[in-house]
Formats: sequence, structure tokens, C-alpha cells
Amino acid sequence: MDAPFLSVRNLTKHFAPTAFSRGPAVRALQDISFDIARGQVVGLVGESGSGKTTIGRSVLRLIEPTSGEIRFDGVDITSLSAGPLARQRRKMQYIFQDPFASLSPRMTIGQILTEGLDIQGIGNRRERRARAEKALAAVELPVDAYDRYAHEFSGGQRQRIGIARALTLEPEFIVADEPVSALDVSIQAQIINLLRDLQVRLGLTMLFISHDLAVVEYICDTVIVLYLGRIMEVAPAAALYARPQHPYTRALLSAIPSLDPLARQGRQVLKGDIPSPANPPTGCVFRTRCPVALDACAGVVPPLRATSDGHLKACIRDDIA
Amino acid sequence: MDAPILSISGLRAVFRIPGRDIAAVQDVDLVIGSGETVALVGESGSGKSVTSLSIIGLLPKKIGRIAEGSIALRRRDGTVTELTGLDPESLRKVRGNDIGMVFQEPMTSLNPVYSIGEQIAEPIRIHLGKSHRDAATDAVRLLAQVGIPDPDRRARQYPHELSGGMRQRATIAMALSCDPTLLIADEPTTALDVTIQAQILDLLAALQAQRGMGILFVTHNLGVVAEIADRVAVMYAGRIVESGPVSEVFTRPRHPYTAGLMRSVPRLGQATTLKAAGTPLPTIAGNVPSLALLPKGCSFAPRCALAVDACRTAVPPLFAATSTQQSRCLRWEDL
Amino acid sequence: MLVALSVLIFILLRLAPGDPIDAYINPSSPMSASDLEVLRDRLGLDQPLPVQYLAWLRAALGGDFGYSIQRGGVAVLPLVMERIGPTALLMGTALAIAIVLGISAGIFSAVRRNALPDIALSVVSFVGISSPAFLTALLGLYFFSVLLRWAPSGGMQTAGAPFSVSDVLAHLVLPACLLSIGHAALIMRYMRASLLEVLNQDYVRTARAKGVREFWVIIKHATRNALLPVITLIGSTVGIAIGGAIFLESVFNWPGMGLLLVNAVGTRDYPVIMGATLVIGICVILVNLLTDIVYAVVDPRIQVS
Amino acid sequence: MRIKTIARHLTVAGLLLGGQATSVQAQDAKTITGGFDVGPGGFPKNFNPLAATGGFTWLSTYFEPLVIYNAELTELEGDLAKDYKVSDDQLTYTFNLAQETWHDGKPFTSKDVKFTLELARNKASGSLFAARLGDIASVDAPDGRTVVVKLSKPNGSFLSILSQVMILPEHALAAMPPETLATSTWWSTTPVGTGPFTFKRYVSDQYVELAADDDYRGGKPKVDVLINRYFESPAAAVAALRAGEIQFTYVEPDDAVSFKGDSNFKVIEGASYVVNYIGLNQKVELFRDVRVRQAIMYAIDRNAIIESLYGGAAKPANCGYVAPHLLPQGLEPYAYDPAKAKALLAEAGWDKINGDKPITLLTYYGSPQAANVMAAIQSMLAEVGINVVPRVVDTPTYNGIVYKEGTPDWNAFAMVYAGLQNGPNPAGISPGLNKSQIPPAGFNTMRIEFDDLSAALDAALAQTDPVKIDQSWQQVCKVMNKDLPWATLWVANRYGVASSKLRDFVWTPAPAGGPYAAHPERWDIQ
Amino acid sequence: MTITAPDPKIDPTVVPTAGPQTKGPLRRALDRFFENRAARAGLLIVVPILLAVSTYSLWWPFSPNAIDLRAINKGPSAIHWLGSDGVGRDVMARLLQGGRISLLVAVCSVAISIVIGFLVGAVASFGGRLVDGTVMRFVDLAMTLPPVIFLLVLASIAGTGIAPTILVISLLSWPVLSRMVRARLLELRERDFVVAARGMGAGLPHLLFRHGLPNCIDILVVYATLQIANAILLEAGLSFLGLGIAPPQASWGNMLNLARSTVVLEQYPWQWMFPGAVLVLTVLAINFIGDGLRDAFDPRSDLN
Repeated sequence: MDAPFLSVRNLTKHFAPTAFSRGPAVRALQDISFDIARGQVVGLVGESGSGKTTIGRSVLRLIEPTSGEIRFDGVDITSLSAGPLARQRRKMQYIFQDPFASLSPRMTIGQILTEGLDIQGIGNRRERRARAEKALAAVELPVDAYDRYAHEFSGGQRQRIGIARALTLEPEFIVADEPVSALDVSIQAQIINLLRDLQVRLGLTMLFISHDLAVVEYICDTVIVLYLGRIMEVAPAAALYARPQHPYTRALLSAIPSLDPLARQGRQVLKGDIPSPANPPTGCVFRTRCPVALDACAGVVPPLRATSDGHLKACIRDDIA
Repeated sequence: MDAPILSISGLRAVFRIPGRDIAAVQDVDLVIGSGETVALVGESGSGKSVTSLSIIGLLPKKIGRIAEGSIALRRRDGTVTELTGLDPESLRKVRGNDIGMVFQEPMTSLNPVYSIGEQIAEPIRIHLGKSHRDAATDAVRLLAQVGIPDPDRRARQYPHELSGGMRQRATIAMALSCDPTLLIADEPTTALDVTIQAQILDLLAALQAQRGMGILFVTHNLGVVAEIADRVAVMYAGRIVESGPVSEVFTRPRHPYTAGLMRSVPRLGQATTLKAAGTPLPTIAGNVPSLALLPKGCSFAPRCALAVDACRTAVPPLFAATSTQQSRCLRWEDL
Repeated sequence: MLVALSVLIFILLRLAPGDPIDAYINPSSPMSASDLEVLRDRLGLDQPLPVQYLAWLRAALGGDFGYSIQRGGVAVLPLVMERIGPTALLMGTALAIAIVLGISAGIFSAVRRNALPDIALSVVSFVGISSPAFLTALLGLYFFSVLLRWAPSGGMQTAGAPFSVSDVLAHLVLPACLLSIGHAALIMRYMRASLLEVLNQDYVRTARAKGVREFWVIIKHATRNALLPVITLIGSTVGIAIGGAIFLESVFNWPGMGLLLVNAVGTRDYPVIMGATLVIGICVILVNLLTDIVYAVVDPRIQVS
Repeated sequence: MRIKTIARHLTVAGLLLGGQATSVQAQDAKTITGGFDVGPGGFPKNFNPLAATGGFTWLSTYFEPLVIYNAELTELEGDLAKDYKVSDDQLTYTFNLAQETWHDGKPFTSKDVKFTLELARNKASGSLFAARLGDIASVDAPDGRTVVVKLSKPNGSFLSILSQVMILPEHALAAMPPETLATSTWWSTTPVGTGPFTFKRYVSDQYVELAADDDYRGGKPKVDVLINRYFESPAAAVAALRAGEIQFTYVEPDDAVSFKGDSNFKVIEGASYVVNYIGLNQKVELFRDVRVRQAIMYAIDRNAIIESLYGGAAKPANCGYVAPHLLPQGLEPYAYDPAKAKALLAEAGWDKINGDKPITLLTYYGSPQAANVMAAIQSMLAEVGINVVPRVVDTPTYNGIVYKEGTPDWNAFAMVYAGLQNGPNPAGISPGLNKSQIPPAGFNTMRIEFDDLSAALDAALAQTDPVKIDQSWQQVCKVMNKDLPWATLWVANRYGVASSKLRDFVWTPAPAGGPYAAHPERWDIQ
Repeated sequence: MTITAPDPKIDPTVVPTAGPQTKGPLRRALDRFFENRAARAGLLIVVPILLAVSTYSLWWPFSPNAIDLRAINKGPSAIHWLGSDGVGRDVMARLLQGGRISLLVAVCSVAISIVIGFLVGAVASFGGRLVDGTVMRFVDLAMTLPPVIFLLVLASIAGTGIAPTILVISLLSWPVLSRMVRARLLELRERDFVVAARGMGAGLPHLLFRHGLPNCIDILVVYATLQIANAILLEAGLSFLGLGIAPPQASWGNMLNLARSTVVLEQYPWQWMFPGAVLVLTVLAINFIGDGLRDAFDPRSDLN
């Protein structure tokens, strides 16, 4: 295959402490590298504080990375100046977690949907409207939604509007940041189906962020598991669920409650809390909660290494694969 | 056999909106025995939280009230008290004493300006009449019981100094401080990460094994229900549509809504197969209806593939599908 | 900050028409023009502005704020310093009254939201906010001092009488009460709004779920949290209070900072204005600091470094 | 209670910072408290008589000048000088001093007078008399009780000026370099005078307390304590007077009305010796035309204003004076005649030269009564087609505007509503009218450059013949009446109100507060 | 991490899937506003006052500046409903003309201070740390400065009269607003829909005027009403200090000032009581309206 569509190299982000708290910088991301091929969907999974949203936003340069390189379709995003960046942005769009916060309460759906076209100066009024209505149709919402306000819609419908907004600019790449985690179970599946359908139909490349491994399984081709700002494991979806190799991935999978009431036993429960990203453990960041940690884990940051084709893990133990 | 810890029958709670009352919860019957965990499960707006707030009498005073029904609680001393219609002062003496409550957001449900220990000690002082010092000692002991390391130091800390999981452990300690007969846990793990959720679920199970209290576990997460509950009641649009032992309901749902929910929940390892086959994930069509605009008849009928005309004329009664399982579906037998 | 303040005031003062010499001239009985020239020379008012400012700054950094132009023989620093006490006394008392009244009324009003007492208190507080300070001062003076003779009409002590605390208190009561009206009303509004918001918080529900008595839910769990924005308000009103105190101090002839400043401004007494403004600036900064400290005491989430 | 404790701490802190000294005082001490520095004659919080432009009513209770006006302000009489002689050439003044001791017990001698006059002439001391005493050639003290002052040229105002020069003790001040006197604290802490009362203390911005000087040459004062309280406004003083906290204050004419007929108070009325006028800026082309000036005189119904707004207590002025001995025969009365005013304006082509363009009427008078007067004038002038816009500013602003050197914005003070001292010394109006007094040289703020008027003024000022003096000033009046350098309005009365408990109390609304022979040692209270 | 749908415990209406209403947030706020009793009372007071003040010259026979030296200080009568003042001017006419001036001053000064306050706050919040720091220091400075000096100097430079008074009041009151706007925009900057706009390449003007302004509208409206009330008081205070609107020109402030004279205070109460009452009433009513607007714009007020 040729050069990847999106290529992230050594992405690091430290949040400086705010003016009043003089503590250490929060190390949100440490040395993150991954690629996404055109048309691929990559899942980014991790618990709170793992840095998944920071990656998602850095990729669109909504957050300035501390260091590292992000190449999008051959263009280095991190070094673009404001003008070219603004033009670049029509190709890459973001879908947000909270369907209530992500739509301006003071704009009609039509205004929300045409905002991007407006900013980018695409088309005239009529053309913009046409494009917005097309997007509405794509997310299976009635066209009469155009003149309504967001508050009139349910969470699932709002999330569809959020998706429609991302689509109006006809992007090639979408970051979907926990698009279903705020929704009811019966709605979650609808949205995932919709996203999957759109992705296939429009040939979108997508970075799909979630805290829930069960959610990303259907939509993702590859899954990246994050913990405390570092990549723990990368694997094709099927491989990851079938043969998780990192102790953290295993624990995460095990922690998901099963619908089978008889499967209660044998669940592996991790001890302790997630450490603060402001003060992460030395060596392997997971070692403080890892059931199979060795003394050596404290000494060195385990490199991300391939165990089989496309399957990488950051763990020094080979014996638990 | 002792009376059940909690026995709700015919509960109807209404909200007042300009012009009229709308029922947030109706026809709710629920029984919890001692040492039993009953899960109340449903999506947002289904009335599960209203039910739990009705029990402890904390519906928003201005707009919400219990319109009819009975809620009987067996108290620590074995007497059974009818909670509806109880005067506020007597009800207050029940709250935090015979009923402990754990809320969803451990950050916001703890008072930011008081130390953890102080907040745990408070109900002990109020209900058990202990001195400040004794209550403080009890608080530390409770913190240790809910698995907080170094409880002495933690008791002196403030909520913001604790992690989310710790805070939820602290609220559990607070709810259990007077050794209640009933613990109401309203989405206690929703705000937590999965690995922490697993810890809290284990903790609740362990505490129940120790103390034998009844637990009303309110959640929208079916997986959690399977983990923790003995029995489950599924709510939809203010009514219980199906109830029964978890093992029965989850293996053989007798209501199309329950069945749909079960199908919608992603199961590890299965989605890959579906994707490979090009099949979409199973869903329930449509949206949750507004309580103000409920359809006539079965509320689920508009989204139901099995709905027949009869479904749209009258609200179906609860049918006893088995000796322990009930369903509010005319076609329960067809499932 | 203070230097910036001093530069600003220096420039502003020089922009205003009329200098200290102009203040000396009584238009209806003018003196000899050359006599005035003497004064101008002596005060250095004929120097270029930057020179004047630097001279002032150099002296001020050495602790010398010069002498009042209009009051022979009075050094600025002691003159200003001796006003801090009376102003602090007046404002402190007024604020104390306002805080006690405002907070308790605010709590009461929030708890009885939309009931008759709340509406009554709201109307009263709005009238309090809506009344010009000078009008209440004048009316208060007229009714309580002149007509009823309950309180002295002005000053801080009875002229010529030996000092006594009760005498000062007698002079203090009326202006302090009048000054507190507006603040009490404002604090009440904020307290009410803040408490209403806090009463919706989860931890208040938690407290009720614990079986805490409603009284203690309000007092212990809600009030302390509701106080936080009110503390900020009180802190920021102190600056405004100095402004409001000017009316009160001039109507009641209270020998405080406001009176001094009004006098000094009226007579273009540049050194006194500079000194007084700087001291007020320092006070405002100190009060802000104090507010932060109190805030940190009430709210454990804030740490004072 | 904690609040109480805090309040007490604050009180104590306030007082410590206030630097008050506590004093024990006999409870039954007879005390007169007044607002002696309230109103236009006061100069509150100034304790240095050399730098005073007013406030002499109060300063003269513990300092004394050589000569002083009588209480009617008609004549000068001896004070610290028992009597005085003026040589025929008006150049030599011989003062025969009274027997008196300073408050600290030291004897008062001619050396003190010599010291004071020299200090007052020394610019370095910050004295405001230096220029006005510039005509003094020499001061001699031939013996302890005699002082001889020689002038370099005759000066008809010399004694009048001397009446404001308070004699200071050489023994207390000689040691201080004159430059330090202006900033010395001596004035407000331990001043030593010769007057009937001795300085006790000054409580900052609150009051000054004096005690009786038992060996005063005019007899032991009848009250033990005399207190001057400070007020921010006449209204505050009135409140204190009504509340019974003070026994005397100056009051605004409006307020005076409300005391009339109240048996608890005595209203003291007196001429203000200030002539009110509308100044017409001669740098503004409009007012160079005498017909416009006349029109303004005819347009204002001065009698109506005096009747309604002054309650009749003012005399209309047709020149700078209203005192009968200064008024010549045949003055044009400028009786209210709007028709004539309109005609004059039409003649002057008012519609063309100005029309209804607004003209600023600037004033420093901030009293409610002045506001009413301005409103009345505005309305009356509007009647004849002159659109004036009143603007009230504080005194420093006013002075800053009108005294500005060079070419200020003349239209900012095209018209002013102001007043100028016209007595007891009639020369008082010269600085405002003489062309030699145009700023920065003097106070001719309206930039009046009328040759005949200046000539008349100079002649009157140079007049040394006591017989012809009134005639000279009458000539000034005549020219003013004809030329109308100002639209003269009136001389109003001013008021003081004293408690009827006061006995033998003397107060006169003298310009700058006098001084005049008020004899505070005779004041008594029931 | 998880955020749930609107709290079902409190909001029973959940979310309508369809329905006839297409009311925008502004309309809903207005609806709530009109449901507020105090706010309605406020309107009932303010609207007639506004009407009377703006039209009085059509129906009231007296002019505010016409003197009548034969009828000074006369109490209320059939001719002079509210009496006459010290030069025989009709108090009613002056009251209405004064209202015109006072309200004009208030409205204009508020408009100016809103523009300044919004722009300063907006620049501070969107301009980056350095700009923010500098601008906010400046705001602090402006707030530390004793208002008397500021007033005196501004008034002396600008003179008295309507325009200078407007200028003085607006220059005095913008810092508070700019702080509020800044706080709101700092928060808004992190909101998802603003991030979304940035993600679509939006520049500063778009962010400020398409998102910043509409989302500050509640602050601005509430500030405007409350500040109008404040400005009326401030104008009165200015006039009390001899600044502000110069005397023969009527304003509520300088009419109230007459009460400084004991005689007027005591013997001619109609000269200050009516302006005082109208001023307090108007300010009260505007405060009611402002409070009503605040509640109406508060998203949480949907709960009731």
C-alpha cells in the first residue's frame, strides 16, 4: 500500500498547569504514533484520562500538539498557517459526544448545517440549503427539520444532526468522538448503523473514539487501546476481540458486564484507581494495576512491538499472549 | 417469613406542568425481599428514577407528587411503615436511616465544602444520636469497609481530593452508615469507567452478602443488571412492562421491548460476525415517546413490530407469563 | 498596578481644568495676581508634566507623599492614614449590617420562594437597590437627626466632648445603617439567587436523602456553598462601597477617605488626591486578597499558595 | 457577640488611626459651637492666616490684626493698634499698640508687628500678601509700643489690606526658616495669637476647639469654649443647627426663610458687599456692541427676581455699587423693558450676528438659589431672543477656564454669572474691570478694555484726598452705568442664623469673612 | 464521562419528536418572561411612564423651562398637578422632560457601554493569553480607580450636558460587563459547537458574531436593563455632585437634588418627592424586568 491517508508520528501533548494551580503539567499524550489508510475506520478506546479526545482534536489541530507530526493526505497539518489550515479543514470533520452541547441552542438546524459552507464560502444560499437538505436525508431526518431548533429533537435525532453537519462539507475524514455514549441503548445501535452505512457509502476514513470496547467492535477495522496517554495495543478488530494480548485490554474486555447472568463468575477486576495523568507511573503506565506486572515493568517504557501481522502491543511479557 | 423489605403497589407519580398533571410513573408494583437485589431498568425518561425518588419522598416538591399507590417499608426494628402520606418529619427519620441512597454522580452528590468523614458521620449523628467523636470513628470504619485504603486520612479529605471511584465508595459508605434495610442505588456506576464499575459492583454484592439489606438498583445498563440483580423490572414510558428473575427475563424476554433492548446491546465478539455478513446491528426503531404525548394503549406499540390493533386501544395489563415473570404485552405468548 | 494607577491619575488630574491655584482664587474677592504666581512657583506647577510626575514618584517611593496644598502644614501620608480608620469603621459596620441582614433575608426569601414573604422582601430589596444613595442619606438625616433627633446630624464625635466609644457609636449608627441599605439589598438578591441554584444541586438532594432536617439542609449544606458567589460579590462591592461612602461621608461629614477625596478633588489638592487614590487602590487590592482568603477558607477546593 | 467585638475593635482602631487625643473637660463648661467657616466667607481647614483668602471670621477669634473694620463694615478701627495716625502725604502710618500678652504668656510688642509685616512681604513664606504689601518701604519699631510703616507711594487700600494681616508671634516663629512656614504643623497644632480665645486642638476635618483667654485685654470671655465645626455644605450645617448641635451658621437665603418667625432662632441679615453681574466677554464679538449689552440689561426683570427669588432682600445695581454715597445722580435705571431690549437687538442685527445660537452662561455659583436665578435669567433672555445655556462648574474649574492665559476658548465663557467684592473698600471691583488687570496680570476675566472706565478707576485709586474720594468712585459708577462693561444685577443680602440662646453675638456676612470687630469675648450663651 | 439526556426526574416533557412548535430560544425566553408576574408589573409601570415621557409635549400645557415668578413654590393644584418649583416652573412638565433626559442618558450610555464591554470582553477571551492578560489588567485598573476622580475629570473635560453625561456613565460602567462577557466567552470557547465551527475553519469574526454574540445575548439584555436602572441612579448621583445634567435642563437627578435644600425638603416636598418616587418606581420596574429577563434567559428556568 502507498503512504497512509493519515499518519500520526510521535504525537505528544502536555497541558500546562493553569494560572493558579502550580502543579506539574498534565501529560495527556506521550509519543503516540499510528496510521490510518484511506477508507479505514480506526477505533480509539480507553478510559477517562487516556487521552483519546486529545488525539482526536489534535488530529484536526483543534488542540496544538506539544510535539509530533500529523500528516493528512501528505500535508503536514501541524505546520500549516491559519489560511491553508482553514481550507484543509473542509476535508476533515468532527462529530461530538454530547448531542446537547454540540449544537448551538440559538441556531436553527438549517443555520447549523450551512455554517461550514458559509465559513468556507461554498455555494450560494440555495445551493447551501440543497446540500444541507441532502445531508438531512442522508441521516434519515425529515427535511422540515431545517427550520427547527435543536431543542426540539431527541438525543438520537440531535446526534444525527451532528453527523449531518459533519457531512455537509463532504469531508474525506471524520473524527467521531464518542458519538453514541450519551445515547440510550436502543438508539446507540441506530447511530452506529448509520455511521457504518455512511462510511461505506461515502468511502469515509474515520477515527472512532469510544470508552467502550463493545461499541467499536462493529464499526472499526482496527482498534487502538489507550491507557494514560500511551498506546497499549493495536490490532485488527477481529483479532483484538478474539485474542487480546495486552493485560489491560484483557481487563477491559473482562470488565464489560455480560448480558448472561450466568457469566458473572470469572470476571477479572482490576485493583485500584487510574493514576493521575499529571503524575503517571514510571516505566509501563499500567504496571500499578496490572495483575501480571514484574519488577522490570517499572524500569522501562515498553515499546510498541508487533506480535503478528498488524497486531502490536506495548508489554514486555511475551508469556501471556 | 418476614414481610418484604419494600413493597410498592399501584404507584402513580405525577408532574404538574402548566395546565395539567402528567403521569411520570403509573401502575408500578414492586417487591424487594431482604437480601435481594432488584434492578429497575429502562431508558431515559422511562420513570425509573422517579420511582426511586418517590420511595424516599424526594420528588421535586414544587412539581412532583405521588398521586396514588402504596409504598410499604420494613424498618430495622421489623415494623412495617407505609411511606406514602407519611408526614415529612417521620419520613425524614426514615431517610438515611432505614433507606440509604446512592446517586449517579459521585462528584456532585457529595457536598464540596465538607470533609468525607463529616458527611458520612452526619446521618449517624442524626439518626443514631451518636456524639461527634463516635460518629467520626464510625465513619472511618465505614470507609474501611467500602474498601478505601488509609481511611483515617481519607476521612479528613474533601471530595475533590478523591478519584471518582473513591467518591462513589464514600457515598456508599454514607448510604450504609445507619445500617439501612433498603439501599437505593440510582445509576451508581454510570459515571464511572468500566474497570471501576466492576469494582463497585463487586463491592455492592459483597456488602449485601454481609448485611443482607435489600437493594433497588436503578440502571439503564442491561449488562450491569445481569451482573448484580436477582430480579429485574423493565420500565418503559412510566410503566413496568416486564418483570421477573434476571435469569428468566434475560434468557427469555416476554415483552418485545425487553427483547429489543437485549438485541440492541452489543455483545463482544458478535459484531465482527455481523459486519462480515454485512448485516446491520439490531435496533429498536423510532424514539422514546414524550410522556406528555403518550399514545393511547400500549406506549410501545408505535415502535413494536408485533403490534396489533388491540395494542393501540387500551393499556395491556400485566400478564403472568410464568409464576415469577410478568409481561405487559398482549402477545407475550408469541415471543 | 499602583504605578499605572498613579500615572493615570496624574494625567487625569492635569487634564481637568483648574489647578490648586485656581482653587485658591475666590472669584468674588480676588487677590493679587503676582501673589498667586508665588504659589505656583513654590508648588512647581510650572514644570513640565513628566518632570513633575517623576519628582512625585521619586519622593513617593521614598515614602514622602508631600504636603497638602490646601491645608497648610499637613503632610499627605498621615492625613490619608488617619482617614483609613474612620472609613474602615463606617464601611465595616455598614458591611457587617448589610451582610447579616442581606444573607439572612436572602436565605429566608429563597426558602419561601414566590411566597408572600419572598415577594415582600424582593420588593423591599428592589426599592433598596433602586434608591439613590444620596436621597436615602438626605432623608435619613432629615428624619432621624433633624426631626426625631435620634442621632447626631454628622461628624464622628461630639465637638469638644471627650472621646468615648458610645459617642462614636451614636454618630456611627445612622450613616452606617443608611450605607448598608443598598448593600444589604444587593447581597440579599445574590444570596437568594445563589441559594436557589444551590438548592437544585445533587448534594442537597443527598443531604435530604440522608434525613438531614430541612433547616440544617438549608443552613449547613446549602448556605455555605451559596455563600461562595456572595463572597465574591461582597469583595467586589467594597470598591463600589468606597464610592457610595462618598455620598454618606459628605452628607454626614464623616471624616473618612471619601470626604477627604471629595474635598481634595474640589480644591485640586493634587498631592492629597494622589495619596488618597493610591491608598484606596491598595485597600481595594487588599480587600480582593482578603476575599480570596475568605473564599479559600469557605471553599476547600481553593488553595491559597 | 462577635460583631460587637469587631465593632469595638474597629472603633478603637479607627480612633487610634485618627490620632485623637482624649481630653478631660469640665462638664459644665459654657460652650458655643458654630459653623463659622460655612458659606462664601469661610476658608475651612486653613490655619495659616498668611495664606488665607477667607475665613477671617474664625481666624480673628484667636489672631488679631492691627486694625479692623467695625461690625457694620463702614469704618476701620484699631484692634491690636490702640490707634493710628496717617501722615498728610499718606505715606507714613504710625500705630500705637495695645497692651496684650500672647496666649503663651509672652508680651506682645512692636517687634512682633515688624516681624509679621516682614514675613507677610516675604514671598518665600508662602504669604498671599506679598504683592499687596509691595508698597511698604520700611517698617520701624521705635519703641515697644509703636510701629511706623512708610509707604513708597500712597495706597488708599493699605489699611484695608492691613486689616487682614494677622499679627504673629516673633518668639514662636522666628526660629523657623520662612520657607518651612507654609508646611509647618505649628498652625494647626500650637498656634499662639493674641485674640480672646486660645487654640486648643483641631480634630481633623471635624472641628477646632478654642478656650477662653482669661487675661484678654477686652475682658475675660464669657464662654469657656468656642468650637468651629466643619460642614460639607450649608445644608449639613443647617441640619446641625436645627438638631441643636450648633448655635450658629451661615445659611443660604432659601433656608433663611424657613427660620424666620421661629422663636428658637435669630436670623442675621446683612449686605454681602458682592455685586452680582453677568459678565460679557469682550473677546466675543457679539458683546462689543453696547446695544447688545443694554438689551441684556433691559431684558432681565431684576426687580421681579429680587422680589420672588430673594424675597426682596437685594438691591438692584446699575453700576458696580449700591451704597448710596457711591451713586451719582442721573443713572440710567435700565428698568425691565423687553420691547426695548428687542428693539436694541434688532438694531444691532442680532438675528444676523447670532440669532438663536446657544451662548454659554458660565457660573461657579452652585447653590439652589443660583440655579433658580440662572433659570430665570435664561428664561427672560430667551424671551427677547437670546438663547443662553447655563453651565455650573466648581470654582477651580471656573477659574481654570476664565483665567487661562493666551487665547482660551472665549465661547466657553462668553457670558458668566459671577460676583465681585464692591466693599467695604470700593476699590474691590477695580481688578475685574481695569484694562491693566487683564490676565495674567490681574482678574479682568471678561477682558474689558474700556479706556474711560480704566481712567476713572485709576483716578479713584490714586485719589488721596478723603474729601474727593466718594466723588471719584461715583465717576466710576457713572462710566459703568453708561458703558455697561457688565450687565450688573444686584447686591444681595446674606444670612446667618443664630440660636436665640446666644447673647451679644455679632456676625456680619463680610466678604472673605472680614475680619470685623465681632468681639467674641462678649459672646455668651444661656 | 457519560452525559445523560436531560434529567428525567425534573423534566417530564422529555423531547418531543415532532409537534407544531418551532419557537426559537428567544421566543421561549419571551414567553417565560411574560409568565413572570413581577416582570409584567414592571412593564405595566415602565410602559406608561415611557409613553407619558415621550408624548407629554402633545398634551401637557406647560413647558418644562417656562418660569412664572408669580407662582413660585406652589403646591399641587388643578393647574399645576404636581405643583411648581422655585422659579414657578411646572413640576409635572419638568418631571416628564426630566424623564426624557434621564432615560435618554441611561439608554444611550448603556448602549455605548455594551458595545465597549462586549468588544473588550470578546477580544480578551478570544485574543489569546497575552492579550487577555493585558486587557484584563487594564480592566482591573479601571475598576480600582476611584469613580469620583474619574467622574470629575471626565465631566470637567467633557463638560456637563447630555452627551458628556452619557460618555461619563458609559465609560464608567463597561468594565463589569466586559468581565462577564469574557467569562462567558471563555467558557463558550470550549463548547462543542464552537469547537465544531473552528473545525470548519471559522475565523475570529465568525466566532464572535455568529456564536459569541448570540450566546451573550442574555448577559447583554440583563445587563442592559439593570444598567439602565443604574445609569439613572448614576446620573442622579452625578447631578448631586454638580456634574451630570446642568440645572435649568431638567433631569430626575437634578430635580432630586433640590432636596439638598432643607426648605425644599421640608416645605416644598412635591418638588423632590415626585421625581424621587418616579425615579424609584422606574428603577424598580426596570429591575423587575431585568430580573424577569434573567430568569427567562436562564436555561434552567425551563424546569418550571
